[in-house]
Amino acid sequence: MKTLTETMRGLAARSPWIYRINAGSCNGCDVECATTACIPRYDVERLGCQYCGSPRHADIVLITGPLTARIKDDVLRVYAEIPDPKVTVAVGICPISGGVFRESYAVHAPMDQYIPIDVNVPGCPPRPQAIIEGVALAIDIWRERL
Amino acid sequence: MSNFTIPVGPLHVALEEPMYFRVDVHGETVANVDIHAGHVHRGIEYLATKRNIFQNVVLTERICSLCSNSHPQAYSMAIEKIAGIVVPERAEYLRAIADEVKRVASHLFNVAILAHLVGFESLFMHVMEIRERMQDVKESLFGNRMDIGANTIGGVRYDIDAERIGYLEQQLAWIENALIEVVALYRSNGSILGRTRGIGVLSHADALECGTVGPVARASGIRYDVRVKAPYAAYDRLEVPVHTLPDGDVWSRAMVRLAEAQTAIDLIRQCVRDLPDGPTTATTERPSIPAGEAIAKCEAPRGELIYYVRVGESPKPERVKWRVPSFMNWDALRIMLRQAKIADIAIIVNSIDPCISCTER
Amino acid sequence: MLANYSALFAVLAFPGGLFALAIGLALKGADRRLAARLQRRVGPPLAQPFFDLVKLARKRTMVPDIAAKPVFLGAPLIGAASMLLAAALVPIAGVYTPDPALGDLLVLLYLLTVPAVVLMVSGSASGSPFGAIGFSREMALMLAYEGPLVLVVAAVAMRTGAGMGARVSFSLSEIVAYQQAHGAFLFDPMLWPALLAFLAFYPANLGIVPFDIPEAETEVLEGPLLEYSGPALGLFKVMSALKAVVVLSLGIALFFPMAPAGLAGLAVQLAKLLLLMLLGVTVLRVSCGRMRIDQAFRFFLKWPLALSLLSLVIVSFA
Amino acid sequence: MKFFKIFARNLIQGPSTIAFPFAPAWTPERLRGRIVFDLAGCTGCRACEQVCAGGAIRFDKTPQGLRFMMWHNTCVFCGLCTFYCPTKAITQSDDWHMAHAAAHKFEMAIREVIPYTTCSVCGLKTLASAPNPVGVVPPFSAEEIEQHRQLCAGCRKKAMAERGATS
Amino acid sequence: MIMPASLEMRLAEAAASGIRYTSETDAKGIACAWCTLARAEDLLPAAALLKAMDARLSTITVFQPKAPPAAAVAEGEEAPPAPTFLGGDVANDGSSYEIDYHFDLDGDTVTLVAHVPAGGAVDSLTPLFRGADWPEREMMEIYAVGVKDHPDPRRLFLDPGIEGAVLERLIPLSTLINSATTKGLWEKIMAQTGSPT
Repeated sequence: MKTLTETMRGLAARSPWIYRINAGSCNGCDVECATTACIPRYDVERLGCQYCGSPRHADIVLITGPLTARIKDDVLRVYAEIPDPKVTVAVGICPISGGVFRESYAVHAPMDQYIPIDVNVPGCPPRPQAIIEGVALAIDIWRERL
Repeated sequence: MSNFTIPVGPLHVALEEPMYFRVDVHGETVANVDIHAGHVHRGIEYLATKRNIFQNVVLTERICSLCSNSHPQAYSMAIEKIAGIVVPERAEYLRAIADEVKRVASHLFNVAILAHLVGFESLFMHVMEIRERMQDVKESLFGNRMDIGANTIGGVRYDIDAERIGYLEQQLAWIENALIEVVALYRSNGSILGRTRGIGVLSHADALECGTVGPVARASGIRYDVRVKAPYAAYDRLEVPVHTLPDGDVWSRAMVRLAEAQTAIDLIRQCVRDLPDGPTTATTERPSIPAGEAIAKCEAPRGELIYYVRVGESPKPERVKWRVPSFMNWDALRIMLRQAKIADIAIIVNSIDPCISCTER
Repeated sequence: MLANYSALFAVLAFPGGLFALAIGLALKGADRRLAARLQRRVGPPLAQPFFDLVKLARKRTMVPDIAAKPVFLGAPLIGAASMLLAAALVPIAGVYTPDPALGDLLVLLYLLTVPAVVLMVSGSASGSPFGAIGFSREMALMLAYEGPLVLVVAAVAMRTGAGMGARVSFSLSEIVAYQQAHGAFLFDPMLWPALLAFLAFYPANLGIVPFDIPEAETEVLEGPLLEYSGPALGLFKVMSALKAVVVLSLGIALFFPMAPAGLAGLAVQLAKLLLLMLLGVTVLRVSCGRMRIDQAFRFFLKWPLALSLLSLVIVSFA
Repeated sequence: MKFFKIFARNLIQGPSTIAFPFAPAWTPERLRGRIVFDLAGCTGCRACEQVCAGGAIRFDKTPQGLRFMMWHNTCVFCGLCTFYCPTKAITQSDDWHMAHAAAHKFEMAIREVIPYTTCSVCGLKTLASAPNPVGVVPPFSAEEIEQHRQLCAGCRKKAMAERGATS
Repeated sequence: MIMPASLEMRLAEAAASGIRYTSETDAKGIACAWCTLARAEDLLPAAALLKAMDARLSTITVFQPKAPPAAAVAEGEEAPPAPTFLGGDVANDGSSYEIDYHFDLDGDTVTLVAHVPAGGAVDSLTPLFRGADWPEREMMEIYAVGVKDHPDPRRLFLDPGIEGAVLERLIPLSTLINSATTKGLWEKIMAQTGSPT
């Protein structure tokens, strides 16, 4: 019985769906996330990833941006809508530490004060390969939680 | 047919960036649009007065990663004006190259997103793959795919040698061929034409009234391009054609962008051909900047970008203010969205190539 | 003829139920794989839709606070069940003839509208404005494509009826049998307009580009499915996989049911399904963009309706 | 119908997908990645700290010497530190493999101390930092650099002048 | 691209209370003119003149210029009157606002400069230039300067949770509510990177 559960978990882990939250990013990480998720050269679909339009379908969340004051509540609300188990990846240095925007009156970085972050992908912006690396790390974590 | 209000955004899959509209609809038709801004407001104007003049070169680059070359360029130009620094000629050409490389990538991104919004995923991927070649160029020449870090006060931070020029020309030739095919597709494809012709029209008069700039203005027949009207860098020595179209619809804006991407390739070639020898920066050390104020303008991919910088006695500027092209084009959106269909909202919004992170700073 | 299947077995195991689901998922996998190749990508493994289902089964179903819970959760169940039943109604030439007790073509037509209705109901039950827009679009689109479908079916039924000496025949088994005896309708010029109308109908019914308007991700964020998660979303995936099998099998039964008997017949049926899926669905959906709802509505009123009507008129005067 | 030509070409050419993460990825030579700090080359002029927009570089005095710290999680990889570093003691490698579990967030740092030494001429407490050999003719040998490292700023200036070097 | 030579004269006519006009042309032939108005009331007529010349409003910059250093006052002498902008009635004391209206004249730039005392207000340019709407709204939220008769004086970018006039206040860095201070970060890095050196 245990092996069956294990097998099912293994199969399920091959279907990580990705959702992207832009928490006030400068576009850089955001465009790179879109590039990673959508274009043939990086084709994350071969890893079973699918880009979804609704937070309710998501398994892996890519967060970009330094969490601006105006977007904070929306981000927290959307994050809560994502069903468990989920894994969160902070893409770029803004969500990790605030980057160049740290100490602005309108910025609430770092993100991990409000949302549990599992994987960090530093870079400004990180290249798509680095984002894939982060997603691969996230899938490993996610498999354990599934 | 019922009336109701739908929220578009702030976190919406069709919008690259968080923005928020409250759209009152009557059935499938838009009755009224209220724009709520500020989701990407990071207080950068405040931060710019807390960082020193040199840190600001990098800070301004992070205002937006799609126009990330134009910001430090205009900022550096303003500082150079204040300090009376003369940029070496080679650096002026290298600045133009960096500008045009970014323009190709930025325009292709916007045109690709248009295909994505129309639901034409194959075309989206096809155009993004072409853009990816330009990303490779950026990564190979500058070391980063988005924030290329080409500019510094007094010149540029990168140089190209014969080997890199060879690589650049090889990539340009490939992209040029691919673009010819893409332009033909956007001209003739039924799905694209059916969803973009006659949609989101901005008349010439409205475009003038709103003070629109960049491809949005040029697609409505306004012949204004900073590279021609107020040349900077090497543009006074280059031949820059200005592309305009009369109709002012979504399709025209896409076609103007595609034409400009093709022109940009030609401009890079002109720069490489005429590239003079010499230093790439006025000084290798950090120059001292006296007190003063200056205005500088440049043509970002989305249109005219203007910087005002005022420096006092301290190493930190007293005031840095900039206005990005999207800031002016936003207002025109309200006109374009009048009587639009719900299905077209995202397409019309995308057609001004909105740069929220630029606009809200 | 293996006519003595118990109806329950037909609905739950073969040719409906597990069998249809497996075929449906495999077809979806093949569709995604080919689409990827056409777009210069590697694409997911063939079993990806199956992995997705397993994953969804392990996730939590969240019900929005403002949703009507029983309707919200009941709707996908009804949708999946209706398609299970529908899959048992379509004959496979040489392999399977449905029990007349299960119902005929008219029942199948009704069942085929259920998924659309389910999407409408769930869209409005979720309480999201996008669900509501999805609702109205689904309704408009259904109004547009149901008419031509009924006319297509009527034309085929009349053609069969006329051939068999009756006025009309709404029995799919008879339609299949008639074609096996007298040649496929695919080669009957009188029914060519109807065939064209059917080719316009099924992408709309399957909700693929250019007719995925109610679920358009970039416009209404997947519309009715926006609020669904976990097993409930999985049921929608099941429904959609089964529907693909039902609609494509219906097309085969209506226009080209020719096949040998026994296992070879089953193989031929699968090959036909795969071909239809790849050529009709995949190539279509990757080679164009989405229509606007008003464009789609006008398109259906103009072409498929006229074509199916034309066939009907020709058949009834022939 | 132009698109079918593209499809045919795509099928013939095969996927353009890169093998990463199952095989190494292409990295351009100039890629601005992980920061590399060469302690021996640093003069402690703090130019990098002053131009760093992300506040990723910090110098502070400790009893042992001048401490250099750099944190990759707030570094924008702009390269301004390298550009303005007079001795190129701070450079950027092409290493972009920096994704890490969030628990290791604060370990993504560089921490080095330029130790204090006693000036071998005047006995003053001074930083054992690199002399600035830029433009010195003839160039310094490794031995000379090591000797100059043991001098305070004033004595080094004198020694350089005696050597007839201009810097 | 060539700025009319008569611009200074025409601006002086339009702005009745007087102007100070400077203009420079850079190496590439692009002109940049600054026209400081003695009184902010002259703003609308001056802007109307530019509008008639088909100028486009590029943007508006507002800031508080630093006061010039106070002149040393000899004992027994009366302190000189506080300095004002262009001899007008707005004190150059570090709290008044300078508002720069940047116009584009077919590639050239003309800037109208108006001064407003602390707590003062300036006329809205929206009747002349539709595009003045957002810059003026932004001006009101980042400084405590008013705009008379603005059609839509709501906040533009600032979240309601942030106190207004952000560029004016000495912000007790949001760092107080938010652990992102650079100092705090370095302490954590030190704690996690091992030995205390």
